[in-house]
Amino acid sequence: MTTTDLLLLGVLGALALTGGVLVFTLDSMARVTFSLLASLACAGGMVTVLGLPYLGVVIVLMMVMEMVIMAVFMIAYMMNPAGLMPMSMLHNKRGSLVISAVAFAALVVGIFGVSWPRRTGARPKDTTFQVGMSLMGRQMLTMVTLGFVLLATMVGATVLATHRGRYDRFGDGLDQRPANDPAGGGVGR
Amino acid sequence: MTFELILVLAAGLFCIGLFGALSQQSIVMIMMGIELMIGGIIVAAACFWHFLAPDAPSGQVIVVAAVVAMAVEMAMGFAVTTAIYRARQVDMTDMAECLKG
Amino acid sequence: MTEAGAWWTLLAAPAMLLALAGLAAAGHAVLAARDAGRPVGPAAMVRPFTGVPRALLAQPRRLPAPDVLLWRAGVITVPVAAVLSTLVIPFGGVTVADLSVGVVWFNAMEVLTWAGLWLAGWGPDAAFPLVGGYRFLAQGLAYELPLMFALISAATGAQSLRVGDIATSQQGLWYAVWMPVAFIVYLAGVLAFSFLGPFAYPAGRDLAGGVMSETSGADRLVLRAGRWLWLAAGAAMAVPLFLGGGAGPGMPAWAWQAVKTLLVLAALVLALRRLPMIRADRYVEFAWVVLIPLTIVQVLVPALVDLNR
Amino acid sequence: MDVTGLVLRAAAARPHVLLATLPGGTAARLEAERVLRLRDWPLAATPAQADVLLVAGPDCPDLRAAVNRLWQDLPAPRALVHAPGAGGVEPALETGQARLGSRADQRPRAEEPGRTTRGGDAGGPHHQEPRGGEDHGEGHAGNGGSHDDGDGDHHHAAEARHGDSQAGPQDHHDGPEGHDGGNGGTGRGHAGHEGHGGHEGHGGHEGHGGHGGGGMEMPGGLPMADQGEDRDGLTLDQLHVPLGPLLADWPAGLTVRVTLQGDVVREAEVEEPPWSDITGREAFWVQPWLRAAAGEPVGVGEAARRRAAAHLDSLARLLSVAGWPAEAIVAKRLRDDLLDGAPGASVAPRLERFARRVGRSRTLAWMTRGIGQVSTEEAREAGVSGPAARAGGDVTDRYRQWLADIRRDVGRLEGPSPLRPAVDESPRGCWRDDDPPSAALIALLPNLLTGAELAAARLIVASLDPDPDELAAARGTVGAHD
Repeated sequence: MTTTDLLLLGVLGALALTGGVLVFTLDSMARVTFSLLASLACAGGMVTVLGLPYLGVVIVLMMVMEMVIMAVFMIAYMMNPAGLMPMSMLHNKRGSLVISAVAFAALVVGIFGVSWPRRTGARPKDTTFQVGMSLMGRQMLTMVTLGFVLLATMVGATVLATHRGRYDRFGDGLDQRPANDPAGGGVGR
Repeated sequence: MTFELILVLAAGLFCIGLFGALSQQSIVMIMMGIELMIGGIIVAAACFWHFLAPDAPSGQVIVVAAVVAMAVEMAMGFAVTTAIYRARQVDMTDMAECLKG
Repeated sequence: MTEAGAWWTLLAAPAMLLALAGLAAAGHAVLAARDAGRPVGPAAMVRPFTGVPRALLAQPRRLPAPDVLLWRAGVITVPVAAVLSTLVIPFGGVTVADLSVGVVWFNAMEVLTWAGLWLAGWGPDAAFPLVGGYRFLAQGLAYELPLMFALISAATGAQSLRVGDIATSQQGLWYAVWMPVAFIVYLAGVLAFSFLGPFAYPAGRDLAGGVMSETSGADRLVLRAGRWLWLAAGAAMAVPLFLGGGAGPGMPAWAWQAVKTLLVLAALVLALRRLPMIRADRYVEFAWVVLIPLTIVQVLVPALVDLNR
Repeated sequence: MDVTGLVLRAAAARPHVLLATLPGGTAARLEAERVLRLRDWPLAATPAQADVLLVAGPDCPDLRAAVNRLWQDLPAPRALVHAPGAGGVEPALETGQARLGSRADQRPRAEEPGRTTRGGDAGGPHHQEPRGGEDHGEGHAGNGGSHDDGDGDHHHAAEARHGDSQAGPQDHHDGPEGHDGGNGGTGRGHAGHEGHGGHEGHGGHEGHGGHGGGGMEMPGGLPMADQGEDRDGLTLDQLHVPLGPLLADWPAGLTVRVTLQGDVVREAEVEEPPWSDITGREAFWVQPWLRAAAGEPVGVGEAARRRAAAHLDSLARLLSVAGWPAEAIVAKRLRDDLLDGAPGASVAPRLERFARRVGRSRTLAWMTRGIGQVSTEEAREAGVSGPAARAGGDVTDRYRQWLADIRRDVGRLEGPSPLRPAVDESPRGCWRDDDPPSAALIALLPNLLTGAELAAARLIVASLDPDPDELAAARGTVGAHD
């Protein structure tokens, strides 16, 4: 690791932690969402610096899309999303604080207590190639599982979130054309 | 030393997320906490890969799996929130305690 | 082969991008002058740039309860992301940062405009900009996936995510020729992420300017510059991805690349005047039902070619 | 010669103009659009984008407050000018540009109270326009420093970011205390520019269903937005937004109060035309019919010319709203040429090209398909008689009908026979003094707009394009006859 890398890791790490803390201290939901975005984007940056450019950049890409969509839902479902009226949304603050502090302490003790093994092997020239070959080779089962999980999520989430089924759209006999929609789509109707 | 420090940082992210997930009332805020926890896991996995076993691709596969977990958690979380909200105008866990609807 | 550029390329790349964006804006102004029945000439080209001193002078907009921090952040994100996206584009064999994942980098920077425009719409705390910001998200959901598949087609054809490799792998036959769907979808994506012309939905006139409606002065200048910078960046990226980079007979690589970039840019400027605004409520369905399957099939083509090589 | 002065003049080389058309100001608006097009001064859509506010049309006391609000929202350097009629447009624009460029020595200093008023906003001696000048100061008496304005004046605290999934209501309340803030300055703190549509929410906010705390102190002393049932069952917040009366690409003087949930119109209500005083308002587009009805001899050719120009004006507005500025400017140019008296033969080829491009555009048809359905029978029942009734269908059918009508009319520009106002259709339908065609079009709006998305709602209004001037003209003639 070069000095630049170390410096980058330090800065990104500090920013990630700051962003994380801000998520639960700010009032405005938009700011909350975007501090979470900043935090996770910094995590993606750290992954890049650690030698995984593909995964790092993909994390940044995905987090931006995800957080922007998240902002939409945040603002739709939260009361007072602009944070113009400060209010506490916590319950059992002390308990949570104790639990997470204990967890942190335990993790730190573990980190410094364990005698970690020495580094084995050398870094491959192209880490993107490494992950690709492994996902399409020895880890194929992982990839297939992830694929099915994603498919199930798509179907499940859509079913949960829609409140109009085909009987609402096409009538009881499914023969009503054009479909009874509040607004037309771009294809067909 | 860098290795341990990065792990501490990852633990920090994880525990901030844990605090949020435990203490927040709103479902969406809880999801934010979980996202942060997964973010910590990602950093830790990348760190392990880099410092312990760069020749083994499993470290990277963990990162991929964590990223997928994030996406799934988001999608399902919002779908469930939308469904609950539509049914009962509730977006807080305390009010959704009774899931009998 | 491409090589990483010296430190000065870090300054040259934004300057070139700015020049390209300026040319596009000037060309657009000339076409507008022709349509409006004004004399077409050098004066018409320079007219849009009189907005620069005007913008620097104007007072910033004051609104009752804006979120200035997020507003500014959003406005600045758009042009900055456009400039950052060009870092991976090789020009005459030199790249500012020759990333091994250049295509993904470009895509990630382009997605940053989602955040930027949404914030620019949220910040002023007024109805029309906010609707504009949300409109860009709807538009993003429509154009992004086809665009990603278009980028993946080129990367699959070259078996590399490095932009330089993609350019050099097209010897003899441009990807635009045998991946026409990907090329067209990519160009539509360029118009969409620069929210110009048919994809000006977030900044539509029916919203009195949408995300731009409450910005004034320097903020407005930056946001408008961001649009044209993105158009220029998209045109510049199209050349290594689909048009063989700097390859060509007779002229040095940089000259060919400049010529091709200008041609793509001219085509984009012409196209953005020829179409009315496409609303996302119609386009989303079209993109998901027609474009995504088409682009997936398009990705299959280079994949099969690779397997048989 | 200071640098600031130079920069000021450079900046004033191509001012952006916000055109506020008052009722009866159609002629002035057309002239202004023509001049701006030829000078390449862009037409701004909101005050934030503008340098010059050009008020076109005879002074209208009922809209003074709205104009004033626009003016307050213009960022400095700025100028306000008034052109009561078509003749006043050029000089007014000249004055505006001169004022912008010469602001160097007028830059207000807080310690020079006299100057402050002049350089700033309020109506001092600075505004020489005949009638519109004095009222600009009203409502913000405490104007201290003009340009370093009111950071401390955020009374309005648009609370309701509280939102919904599409267009979180941003209620810029004109709170009761909103206008007496100590040094409101240019009044940027004064929120809603109601006149410009879309920014001010008000009404029905007490109560805020279920969210927040009833007794809690609200930001800026404002209650939260109401919620209500909506299309998607998500109980989104409601935002009350007035569209008009001075919105860009909108019938001048028409105000539609819409209740938005997301960007879906839940309810639409057309406000009674606000103006009480109708003297001096001319209904530009139906002038030939009015004159013929009054007994003057008017040729069919002149009426056809006016009708074609009116349709081109409506088309330009529709294309602008539909986001096709390149063709909108072509339509405006054709319109101006027709009104200039260009012979049909010189206009026809360009018109053909334009009609082909727009009429056959699949994209435009795709975007406007199925929006604002009004069948011929429904339209006739509602009393609509013009192209909107003959088209009988959605927005696509209506603009194609306009195109067909324009092509027919351009062939008849030289018709010598006298105009029979009862038989020959005026631009928006058969002219009747007691029931002008625009009244029926306006009456159609609430039903059509309900359930439409904001973009579709704008398209619907633009595709019917009622002309509020006709209402005033009808009232004027009816009054004269009684």
